[in-house]
Amino acid sequence: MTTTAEQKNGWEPRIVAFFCNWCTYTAADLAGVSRLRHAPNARIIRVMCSGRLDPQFVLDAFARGADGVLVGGCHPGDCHYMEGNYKALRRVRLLERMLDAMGIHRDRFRLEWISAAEGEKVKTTINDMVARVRALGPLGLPGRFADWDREMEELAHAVAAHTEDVHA
Amino acid sequence: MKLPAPPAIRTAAASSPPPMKTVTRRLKFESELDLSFGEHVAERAYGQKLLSCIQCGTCSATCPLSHYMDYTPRKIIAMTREGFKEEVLNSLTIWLCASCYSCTVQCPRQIHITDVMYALKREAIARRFYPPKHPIPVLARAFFDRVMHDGRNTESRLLITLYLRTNPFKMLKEAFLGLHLFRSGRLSLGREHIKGIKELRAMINGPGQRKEAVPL
Amino acid sequence: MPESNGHDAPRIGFYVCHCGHNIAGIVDVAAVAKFAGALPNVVVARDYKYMCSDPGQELITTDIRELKLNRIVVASCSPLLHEHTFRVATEKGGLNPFYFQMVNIRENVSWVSDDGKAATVKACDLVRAAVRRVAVHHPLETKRVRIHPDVLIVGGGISGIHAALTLANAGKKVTLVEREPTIGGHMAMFDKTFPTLDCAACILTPKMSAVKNHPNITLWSYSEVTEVSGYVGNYTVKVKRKPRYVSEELCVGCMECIDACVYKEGKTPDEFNQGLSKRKPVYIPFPQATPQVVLIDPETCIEFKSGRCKKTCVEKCDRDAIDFKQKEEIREIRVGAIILATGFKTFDAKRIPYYGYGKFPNVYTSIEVERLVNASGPTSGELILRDGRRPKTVGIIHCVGSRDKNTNRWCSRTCCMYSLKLAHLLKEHSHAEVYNFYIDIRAAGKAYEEFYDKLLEENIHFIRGRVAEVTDWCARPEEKDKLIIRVEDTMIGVVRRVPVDMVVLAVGMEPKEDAQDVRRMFNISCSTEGFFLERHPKLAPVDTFTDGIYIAGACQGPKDIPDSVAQAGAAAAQALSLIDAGEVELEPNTAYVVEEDCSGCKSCLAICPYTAISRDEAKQKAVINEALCKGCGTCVATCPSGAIRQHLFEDEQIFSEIQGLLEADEPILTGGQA
Amino acid sequence: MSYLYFPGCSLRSTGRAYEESILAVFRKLQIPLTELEDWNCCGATAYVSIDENRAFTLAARNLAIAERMKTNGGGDLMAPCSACYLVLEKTQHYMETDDGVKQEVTAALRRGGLDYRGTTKVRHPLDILVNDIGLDRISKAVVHPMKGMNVCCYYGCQVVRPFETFDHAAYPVTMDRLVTALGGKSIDWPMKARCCGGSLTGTIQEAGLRLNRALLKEATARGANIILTCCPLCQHNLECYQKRINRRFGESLQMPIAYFTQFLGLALGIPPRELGIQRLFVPLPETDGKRKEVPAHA
Repeated sequence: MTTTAEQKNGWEPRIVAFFCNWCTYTAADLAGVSRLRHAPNARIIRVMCSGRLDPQFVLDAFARGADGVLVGGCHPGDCHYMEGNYKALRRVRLLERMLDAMGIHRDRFRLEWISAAEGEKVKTTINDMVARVRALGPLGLPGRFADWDREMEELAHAVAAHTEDVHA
Repeated sequence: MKLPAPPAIRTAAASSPPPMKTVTRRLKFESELDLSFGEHVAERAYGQKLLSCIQCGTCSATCPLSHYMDYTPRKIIAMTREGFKEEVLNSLTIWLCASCYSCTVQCPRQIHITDVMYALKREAIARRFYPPKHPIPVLARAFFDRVMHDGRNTESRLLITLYLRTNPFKMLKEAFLGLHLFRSGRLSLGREHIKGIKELRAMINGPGQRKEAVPL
Repeated sequence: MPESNGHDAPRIGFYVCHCGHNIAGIVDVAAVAKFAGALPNVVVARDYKYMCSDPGQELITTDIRELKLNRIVVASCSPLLHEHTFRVATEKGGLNPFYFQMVNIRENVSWVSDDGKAATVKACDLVRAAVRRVAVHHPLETKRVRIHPDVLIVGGGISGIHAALTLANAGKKVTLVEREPTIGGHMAMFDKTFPTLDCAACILTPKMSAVKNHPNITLWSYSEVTEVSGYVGNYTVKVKRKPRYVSEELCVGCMECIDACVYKEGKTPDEFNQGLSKRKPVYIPFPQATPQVVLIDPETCIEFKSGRCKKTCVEKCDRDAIDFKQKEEIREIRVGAIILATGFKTFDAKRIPYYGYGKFPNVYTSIEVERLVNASGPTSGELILRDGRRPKTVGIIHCVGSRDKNTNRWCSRTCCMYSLKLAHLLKEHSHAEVYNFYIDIRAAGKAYEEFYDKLLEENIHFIRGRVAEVTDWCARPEEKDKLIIRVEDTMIGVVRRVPVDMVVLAVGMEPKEDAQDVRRMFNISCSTEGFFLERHPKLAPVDTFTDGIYIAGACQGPKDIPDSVAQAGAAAAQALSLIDAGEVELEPNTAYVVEEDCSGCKSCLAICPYTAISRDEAKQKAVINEALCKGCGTCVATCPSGAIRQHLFEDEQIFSEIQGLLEADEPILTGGQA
Repeated sequence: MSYLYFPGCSLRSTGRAYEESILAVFRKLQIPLTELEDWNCCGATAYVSIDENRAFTLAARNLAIAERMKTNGGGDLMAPCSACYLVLEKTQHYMETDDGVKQEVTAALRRGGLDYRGTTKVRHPLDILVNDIGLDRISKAVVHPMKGMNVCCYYGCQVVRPFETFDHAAYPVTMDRLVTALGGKSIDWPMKARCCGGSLTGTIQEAGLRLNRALLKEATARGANIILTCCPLCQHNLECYQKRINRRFGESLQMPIAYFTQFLGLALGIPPRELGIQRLFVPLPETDGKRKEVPAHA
């Protein structure tokens, strides 16, 4: 684990978590009721089923500055809507390849099956994910996008200038 | 000359009529306890679970040696948890533990009792909380020295060191057995040692290692 | 009344709840309110001690009227607890109730954080997300559906029996499905019941026949539920009725066929007597079995094995009740509510080899001993051991498969008391010395402690210590041919070896083997131990997360008879309150198709598990049947052209939430802890 | 299948017969063994009493060397001495489960130029012979069925506890299955894995002697004419202190204590001398059940 400049400045990983209403969100409530303290870095968005997870939600979260995205659903076979979690799994597998291609580390995105009874697993999953993302350092896509935009702009200027040269 | 530490084991049947009782104070003041002791030991024994003991006594009942101990393992856990540091570290119990792990596998709270005993032994050795010439710490120390010297341990040499440091007369008692072992080729006096001893010492004595209270 | 057509500029009212110290003890609620007040569209931001209280709700309704609010956000506990409360308050103020969004800063924030600064930052992020989200909420109508008035009860032990009678007496039609050939469950096997020492059969069998004879109860024994579909108020259930090979209508339970069977003696271990006696292929589990109908076990009946039996049973039956050709039947019923009372199984004592169960014949489980001391049991109540001896000393080992992280970590709650009861009965039957080996005696019920006291006065031995092993290793002549119990007497601090003739293992209670299959079928959850999970451990102990499905008895957790009966009554009352309401409101979170965007690609059709989506061939568009849609949103995420949307979980709303969570200018600064 | 072999200090002195019989048996069954290069003492139980992380480091050096040799074609690491077996396993376990241990030990190993990724598997010869090689292959190779051998198998503690890697913690059966496959009769007894006292015979001897007495008496009472062990310290304790136990407690115990590999070797027809049978103090019973009268040690 290396200490980056951001960490010295008090950077903390930002995790967006999409939890299904019936299992994982309930498990997170259970973690609360059981006072299972864990890293404060995850922000939960409730959806009815992990099957509702549109890959765009994940990409949007990264693009807006999330350092990690966690998806929680019912265990295979336990989906409140019979098989929404399988659909989520299929989508996630594709998404993972896409994230690979984009150079986003596998540790930044994670799908976990957490049943309503597994408050403890909410705690360990979040802690583990935060630790891994912390080790990776900030993703900082918004900043990178800004840099790219600037570079593209400069490049465009340069190209424009160059073209003028050629035609001069 | 008497062997210093371990008292002879008396069975109930062999005991003679008890001598006149003397009055001893059994009252314990909180100020005499070390309330941080339990957590301290739990931490050093990778046994954070130590605190979850329910005093069921399975450890004592399964322990093959508990009936020779001054405090049963269950009591040791209770006393550790409650900070009876002096009594625990002075007890014979921790030295009688033969590391058979029966308690560890049967404990309903999955407390690693054997590791707790090791932690207490370390604590006792580090703080010199044992009778002088007690054979077990001496053996541990002698063992340590041997390994630091050669990388391997030659049993004959280890035993000789042990007896010289504790009770040289006992060596004579054991000599017959030694002779037999020697004759049957089961005791070698030659020293085994490894090639990479320099590297081994570097590993063991490196800067990162915890410094013991007593230099080894 | 303010306009609520959703086109107005949002005027948001924000409220953060202290929840006493629960939230305010960690989260700086004043800071959260101040933060929210500065967010766009927020007109008013307040913090209050208890938002769910009447004055708390009053704040919302008054503000809506006076400040012309059109959106409400409350940051308090989990929406699973109080979303409904605040929607009602929103509606009271004159708004559509779905112009409301809730932020969970108790379960998700204050209760799981110990760093106040980090918790406050987290709460602010969540609040910002909710404020953004509520701005794009739309008004919605709730759907109401009628409730079918019949009830299904699964499991005919004491809980199922009690629930069935309660509902039937209230005039509801009940179908009671029991897997075994008779109802009665575990209680029917018990000899006496603690602490009163009532005979179990004497108090149970009247209730069993009441079930059989009740005009409102349909009893399907030897049957199993195989399929459940539908939703609250409208469940369709398939039940498999296993063949008994004896007509239930014709058989009168005279049992002459049993006497007539070509087998003179029983050869098969008798399930009801825990294998301590043998039964014939044609049998009735016990004399008072309900229904009073015999059954034939095709595994052992000669007619089924070879087809060449003399069929003396058929000859004997003057009602022609025996029917070797009987087939399994599948029945379908419709019900509005379901009560699960599927019970428990006892811990398999072989899992602890230290106690020698299965190795030493004189080691018994407690349930075996119940049969052994029972007058209608295998030895007619005589205490004769497997090896023919009568015990002079008995050791009862408590907590076998309970309070043990190597097996089951929970306390089974009943073993202390039934061990005391068995100690009393064993002493009464045999005048033996009886030892109890316990960790703690838990006698917390009404008149339980008094019972313990009685046992102490009977001079039963109580040794506080968990037994390490039962062996036949004898170290002294007097220990010869005995079972040696090795235990630390922790009160005295000495290890003891207690030689006994009989060992009783007080086995704990476990979830049924197929609890996981059952919960999947009924779409409910299990706790980590595998017992069915209640909706709330304190306030909704018989509800589940699936509306219209209730749980009662030991399927929810270890319970004794009084608690099971109380819970069964509660479950019946819950079912009753659902049914008598006549109809139920459904969450309007269904999916819908925006026709002009639909390309008619049919991707969504296969994805819906409820076949709620079809294709309008004329229009070449997808159509969603709102009545069938349950609102999972999987089709929404699947639709390639974004034509399917979901009420309450619109893409726009979720994107707003993501944006709100992450638009902090500065990275989250916390105390640097994780 | 080939294995790396970690003899440990005992097999080079008191446990010499164990080593001789292991090597002979493995040769006979054509299972290649390679001695771990420049292995060092595992640290045994004594070392942990001084400093746990140093003890783990000591053991981890062997695991690291084994890992290096494994990548070059070596197999699992076989440790016949129960104490070595457990210490190596325990080190492996704590390095897997405790980050603190892992960091300290990894750093220590690096100081000595070693690296350990955690892939070494520690195995006991009993586990290897019965579960890898298999009783089928072994029983086919038997030339002298061990008829008349009434065996109490004694597993001791540390081969099964606390990890129960290949058998139950208190009621193991692996060795009994082997004995049956070799034509001997295995006797079920409650002390299969009850402690022999380990090094207590050398330190708090009275307690050690009593433990061994109980074991020997129970085996005798159950009609055993031999006890088999799979640990050099158990063998030493049970065998060498018999005379002293008899004197101290007025018993007349005379029980041969052999290594299970010696027993296996005899069944496979390996000459007794190659198995170190001559090093035993109490002679083995003949396979027809008779026993030669030879005085035990002093």
